[in-house]
Amino acid sequence: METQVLIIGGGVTGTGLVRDLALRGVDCILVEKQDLNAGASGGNHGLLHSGARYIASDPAAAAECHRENLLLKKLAPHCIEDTGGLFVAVAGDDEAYIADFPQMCSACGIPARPLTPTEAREREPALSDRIIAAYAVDDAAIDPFKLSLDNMAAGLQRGSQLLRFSQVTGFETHAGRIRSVQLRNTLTGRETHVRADVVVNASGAWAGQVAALAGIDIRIRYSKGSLLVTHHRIGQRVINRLRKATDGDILVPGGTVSILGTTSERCVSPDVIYPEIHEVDHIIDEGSAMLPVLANTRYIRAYCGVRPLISSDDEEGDDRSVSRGFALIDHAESTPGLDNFITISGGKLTTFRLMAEKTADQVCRRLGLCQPCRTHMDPLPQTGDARWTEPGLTPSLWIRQNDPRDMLLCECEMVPQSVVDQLVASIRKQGGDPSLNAIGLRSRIGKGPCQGTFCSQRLAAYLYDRGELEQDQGLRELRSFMEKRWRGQQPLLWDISLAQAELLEAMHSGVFGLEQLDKTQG
Amino acid sequence: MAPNTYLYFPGCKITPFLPQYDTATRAVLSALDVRLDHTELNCCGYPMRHQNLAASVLAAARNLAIADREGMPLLTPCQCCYGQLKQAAYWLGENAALRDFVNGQLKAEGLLWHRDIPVRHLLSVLAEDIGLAAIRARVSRPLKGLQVAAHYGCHALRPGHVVQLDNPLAPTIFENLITAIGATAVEWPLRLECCGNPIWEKNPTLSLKLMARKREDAHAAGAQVLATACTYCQLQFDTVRDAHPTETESLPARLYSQLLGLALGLPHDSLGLAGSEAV
Amino acid sequence: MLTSNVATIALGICLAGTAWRISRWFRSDIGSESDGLSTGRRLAAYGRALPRILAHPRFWPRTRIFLWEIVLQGHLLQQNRLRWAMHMAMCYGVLLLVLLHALDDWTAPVFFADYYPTLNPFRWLRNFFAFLVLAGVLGTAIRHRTHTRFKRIRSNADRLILLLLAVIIVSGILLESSQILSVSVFEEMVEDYMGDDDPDEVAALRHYWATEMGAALPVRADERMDDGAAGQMAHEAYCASCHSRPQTAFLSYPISRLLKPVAGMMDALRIDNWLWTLHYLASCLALACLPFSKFFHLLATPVNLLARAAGPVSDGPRTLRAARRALGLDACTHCGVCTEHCSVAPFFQVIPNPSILPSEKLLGVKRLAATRAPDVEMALLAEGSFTCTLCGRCTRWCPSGIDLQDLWQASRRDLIQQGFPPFYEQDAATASSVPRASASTLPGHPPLSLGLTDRPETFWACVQCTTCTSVCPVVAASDDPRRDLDLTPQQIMNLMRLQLKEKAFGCRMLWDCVTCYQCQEHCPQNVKVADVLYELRNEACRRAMLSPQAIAAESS
Amino acid sequence: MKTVCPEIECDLLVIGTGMAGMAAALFAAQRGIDTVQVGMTGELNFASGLLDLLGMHPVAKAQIWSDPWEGIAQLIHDQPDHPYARIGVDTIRAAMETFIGFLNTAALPYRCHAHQNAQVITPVGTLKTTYARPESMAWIDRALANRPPCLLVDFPGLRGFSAHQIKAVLHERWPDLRTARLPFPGLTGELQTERMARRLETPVARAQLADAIRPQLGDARGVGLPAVLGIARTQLVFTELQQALDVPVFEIPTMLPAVTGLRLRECFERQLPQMGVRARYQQKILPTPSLAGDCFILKAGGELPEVQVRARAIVLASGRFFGQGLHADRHAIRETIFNLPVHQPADRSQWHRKELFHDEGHPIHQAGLCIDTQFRPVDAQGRCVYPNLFAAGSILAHQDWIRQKCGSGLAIASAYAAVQACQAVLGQTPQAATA
Repeated sequence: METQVLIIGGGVTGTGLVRDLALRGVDCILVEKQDLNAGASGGNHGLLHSGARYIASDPAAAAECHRENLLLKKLAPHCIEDTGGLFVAVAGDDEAYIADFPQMCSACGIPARPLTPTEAREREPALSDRIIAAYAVDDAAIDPFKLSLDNMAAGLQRGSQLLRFSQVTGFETHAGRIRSVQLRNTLTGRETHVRADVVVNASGAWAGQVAALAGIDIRIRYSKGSLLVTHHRIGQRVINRLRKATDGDILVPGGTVSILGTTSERCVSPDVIYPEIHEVDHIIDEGSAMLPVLANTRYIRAYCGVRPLISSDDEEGDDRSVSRGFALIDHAESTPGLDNFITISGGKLTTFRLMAEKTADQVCRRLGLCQPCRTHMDPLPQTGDARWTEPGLTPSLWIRQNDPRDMLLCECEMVPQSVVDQLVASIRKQGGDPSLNAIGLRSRIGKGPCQGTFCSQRLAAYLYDRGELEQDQGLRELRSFMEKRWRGQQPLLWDISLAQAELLEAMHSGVFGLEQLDKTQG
Repeated sequence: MAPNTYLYFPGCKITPFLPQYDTATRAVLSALDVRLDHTELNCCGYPMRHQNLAASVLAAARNLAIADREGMPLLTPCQCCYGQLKQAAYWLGENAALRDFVNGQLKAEGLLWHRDIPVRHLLSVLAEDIGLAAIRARVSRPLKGLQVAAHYGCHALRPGHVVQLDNPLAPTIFENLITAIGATAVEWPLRLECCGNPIWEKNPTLSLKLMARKREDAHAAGAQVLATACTYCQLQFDTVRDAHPTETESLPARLYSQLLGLALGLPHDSLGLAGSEAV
Repeated sequence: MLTSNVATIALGICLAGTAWRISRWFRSDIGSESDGLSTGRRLAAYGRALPRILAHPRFWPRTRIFLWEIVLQGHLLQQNRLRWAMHMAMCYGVLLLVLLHALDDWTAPVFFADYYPTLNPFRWLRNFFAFLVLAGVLGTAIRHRTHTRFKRIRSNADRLILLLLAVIIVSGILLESSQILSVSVFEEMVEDYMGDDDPDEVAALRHYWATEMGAALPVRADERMDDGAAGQMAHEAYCASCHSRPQTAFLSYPISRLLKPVAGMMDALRIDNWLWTLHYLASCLALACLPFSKFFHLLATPVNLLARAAGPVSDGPRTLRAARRALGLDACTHCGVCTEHCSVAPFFQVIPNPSILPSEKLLGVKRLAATRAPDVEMALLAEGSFTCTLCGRCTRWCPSGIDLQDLWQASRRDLIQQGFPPFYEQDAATASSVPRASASTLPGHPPLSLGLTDRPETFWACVQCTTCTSVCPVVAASDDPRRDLDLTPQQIMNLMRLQLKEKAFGCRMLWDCVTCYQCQEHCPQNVKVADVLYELRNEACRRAMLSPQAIAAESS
Repeated sequence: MKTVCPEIECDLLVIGTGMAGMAAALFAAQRGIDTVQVGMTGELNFASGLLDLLGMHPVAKAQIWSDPWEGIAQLIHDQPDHPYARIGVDTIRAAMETFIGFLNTAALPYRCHAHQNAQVITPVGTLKTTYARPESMAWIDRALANRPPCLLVDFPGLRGFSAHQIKAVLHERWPDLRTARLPFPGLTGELQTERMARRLETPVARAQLADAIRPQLGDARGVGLPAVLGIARTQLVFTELQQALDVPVFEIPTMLPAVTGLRLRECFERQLPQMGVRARYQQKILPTPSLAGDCFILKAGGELPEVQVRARAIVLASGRFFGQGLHADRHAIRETIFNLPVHQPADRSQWHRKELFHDEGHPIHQAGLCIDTQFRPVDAQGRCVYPNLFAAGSILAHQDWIRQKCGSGLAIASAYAAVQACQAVLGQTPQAATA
């Protein structure tokens, strides 16, 4: 295989870059060792920052955020729920910071409108009565899955390619250039090579590992952040704690749920990460100071992502003090120098487009092209591929269509067979296999309160009936799907969720005996 | 000691549409030395529950408050009325805003709702207040060999912890009453299901289907007669009799009051039974 | 003469109006029973039926009972003696006044050879009848203010009628009072009957009338010489055949004593003439109004009571039903007895739609029969109409013997035809063509719901086990629930959980739920499935009575 | 006119209406003990309807036992804390025999081999080891041994049950399977097993089903169907269908909740009250009962107390978290009614493993009530908490019924042992002597 640009990493940056380059007429292949948004792009708040969170730690990034915020609201409105946001301080919070807040905001050009505590509570009745200060800002909720899928779809439409489950296993370098990239299919183990004029390392938290394959040392700090999904939506706006950024201080509504986060914990590897129980407890305790309802609500799921922070020398400080600006490294200047290898890392979901633009500029320089960027002008087209991740959309369409033959496979989120059919077709079109996990990623299946207890087997049986699964392949996928869901459930198992998990185990282990797969029987 | 005077609450439907229930109930209760007192009460509120909870609860509460003023427990032979009166009392107990509103309205008439106003269904009065033993002792013509399918109505049975008639999933009160009059209570799986009457006007097809399921089930279990203790259930079964006259012979529905009256040896006309309707 | 013309016109209006009202019995169609039958055919049917009714063996024995009811108002007597007394007083007061006073020219000679209105016992009787009417009117007015649970429902038409009655009676009494006092009238009479006879005799008579007959004649000192015997003789000679002593007019006479100080002025202005005109015109007005007001019940109610001898309306032949219903509507006196006994009246305390109350609903049905305009009023009538439980109590209590039960059932059919189905069939699809009302949502109302659907905790515990759907008898009885019911109970719960409440409205499961509580009883997680469905129904009903704009405003 | 909560008295109060509670009430009734049973029925809806005795031990090795009694002997040896060790093999055997005997007389026949576990096909196509299974599933064992050509039938609309899936998964073990997807008689669209089962209780639907299957039979020597062959009249539906098709028919369990569990529930709900158990279903025992002399005073009801129960002894079979016998908040696990000491891991981080299907199973399942030899809950020091409070079923500690596949056996046998122990205690008290 050959291409002009090979992009490693299917997160928002990678897919954003695909579209950016595709709009400039550049041919690309995106390789992803798992599936789209498997890393930090899928493990974040889904928050389109107003920038106000970074006014103290990184005023430049804050201003950058605000510009991108306004741009994305204009260009990709279908990915965004423009909720607006609040910053609220609770009695006992740092008074000096509260006092400086408006001034810091205006210094960064970020509008922040003061509200009295009463006004704030009128807008968000769930707020604590211990609120002492509040500001309204331009925060919004953004769907990173839609963003990636739509960016990728735009790229695919212009001839780019996507290789999922393709892990980079090595680079063949020659004369200070990467000649080809070795790939291995993580499902089949098959090896391939791709020749590319320029290689972009957009693998986020894995950027260090990927660069290391080329013999280049990038020091990346892994900062894990965990988040909780509530059973139902709490509040209409993004609610931030008005204090220096720390744990459990943002609640972002998204469709029918809200997401509470986050933590910041140093971890050694981005590969094996779990939301830990102490993190969960910490987030709940902190969050409930702002919104008391968070102490007793039902949580559906926990998840985490790793923030890739290009390391500074200060190894000991809080990872949040590390700049959230991004790092664009052209490895022509690295040792050993590779003049067609570029790494893009750091940054935030909010600034993904800017990161892609700057990277694409650099790529074009390397390719000797001078096509200008278009992503700051052209609206992001909405595609069917991405729509099914939107909470509440499938039930609405299902009810509207009112086709008595179209049965629900997932009752919690009301995902019908027809949606699965469309997803299967779209995954096939992209050259992939429609596994349970792939369908889960692209829809709301398994994301409701039952966390796959019932829908997983309904989906498996349906795929068997469609001829998509053979032999005991479905059982393996069932097991893997359940394990994926379990990751998010495991730290949240108390009260009702624990009862639900008991039912889940009674069925999947007690009756189906899925734990015995691959083990000798009898 | 159980009271032997009750404030009689026949509900709206019995007088115009099922007068035999009224006749038979009065006859058997009188034969069992229970006194019924009468005063004008209003709708139990059940029909309004679909439309407006507050209005339905107010109507129920007014009846309860009148019973309290009269110092007697309410006795109703209708299961929908019973269920509604119990439900209303439950919600009034649960919801202070509703309670304040209702008592505010009742005050104008010098009435007051409170938690401890007793409501009894005919079946409970017979089985518990009068007692199975007492009934057995008074039976002069036991209905020997008659296979009776007890048709529990829904609203008196569920939600169990609200209406508190009997165990909502495994009730026995009706079967006990049937055996007490010498008949045999048949076991039938769908005995606790809905007769279909609540949607009779909205969706007659579905309503009849619901009933047909039940009738088939009772028939398959060997029942010769369905026993009801609810205005609406009996009306539903009578509706089908009117719609499909031939089916009558296979499985008629009779009010328990009528069966009891027969066993007590009361004359047919005092039970609202035509001579041909004897079982 | 102007006055007699007025009377003739009034009588004409009365007769024409009555004919018109009666003709309506054969023109209006309630319950769509007479669909396709012309007025002529209906009249003919009635004509054919009438001999049969009259010849019916049960008619005459029953009619005796009804005569007792009509004449003695036995129905009312059993219910409330005070009301009975008031109604009887008004009813018979008016009737006898009409008979013995207004129509005295025709009626009096039948009974008495030498009738004269100022003779006793007529004088006394007239006062007595007036007293009866006044007492009835006054009592009713007081009762209206104090005695009923539903005071608000009195219509202005009712008040005007009471007022008109009061005006006629009061003007009559005052007229008599002024005539007793009037010097001019005395002078005219003397002129007419004594001519220019002996002035002493006139003086004696004058003296006698001033002292004994209450006239406001100045009595001069010199006349006191007379012992009065001459006056009495003159009186007996000239007056007594026509004039009894006015003291028997126990209402007018005392009033005339009170008015004596201003008698001169009154006489100067000839107030008596004015009062006479007022009295006369008011009476004519009443006569003209008779067929157009509830006075018409004087005719319609007895007819209705007689017609009832044929049994309930629905038992009668189809051709006659509509006419009997229209007759029933006319027979209503708006007395409110039905409302007092209405089983669903308490609902009115929460939903301030007067059409819930039978006495008011009947006005709506009258309107429905007359206009058939699908407007807000009709929407309100429909709401009230479908609230009725058809317990039949109104029919049992109605003093006018109206088969109200039948009217309610018949008018429901009409309402459905007009596009006002019962609440459970009002969904988004039908609602758009139907005007909305907002009676259910007047301010100051208690919370309509327990708020289950809006509280996320309601659905927290759901483990998605589908038990609610599995045990649902409605789902079980359906061959294809999605086709027949749109959504299963579990799916509705999930819509609520997903905060997509809007999507549940209009789904058939909502109204096909039999409320058997199987789902709620069996839910292992204690989700209040049935209560939620109830609440959604409440909400759907509330919305059915809202304008689309109001709904949009709410959901934004 | 204050209404008071009426009081009922009994010798034994069984708390719980799952498998253990039903078994305890059954055994007590059989022994003539005056019994009241309280509980929210529903747990049995979630039972598979298979009576597992012991399938797997040790869990980590996933060792499956073809002779459950051997397995139990090994288990007792390896885990002396396991409730089975307290019960003893003989009692377990007696309990199972009694229980299955009861079901057989109650028109819900179960089949088992004295010394051998059986296998059934699960809805995902795996094989499950169990001890006794409904007669309608008994043929599977023989079929698995002989592998005759068979027809697997499924129905469009019954979600989560695919004959095709079962065939694909079983392909290597049983190659000669064919599938047929047939419309379910009289029903279209989404199907619920309970609804299907009730339909098949009508003769018309049974005949239609047989007529639909017959042309598909071909050389098939057996027909497998999802477990929807009736609820109260399973036996009738099953034998009639078998006669109509003239080949053996077998049921394959469906996803939970399944009618196989519902059959058990309805059977107990029907039979126990007839046997004299005063069943108060859909009520629960409200927390913190009190003691009056030797008796417990407890309140039972929905949200509010409806009745006061005076009980001389109690068998607590209230289940685990799903049954609400145990409750966990973020910090600890607690027993919900008596606040009994619960054996549990030190903190929440040790409740569950990070992998759902971890070899060792999750430690939280080992949490529960520790008991003495008389099946009475004990505190941390091993002292019995109440002399007349016994515990049975999944609430007991030191077991993992899901992984060990011993749920029903544990429930039934511990209920048997607890009732036995309870009878001994009741027998000693003077009331019983005079009664």
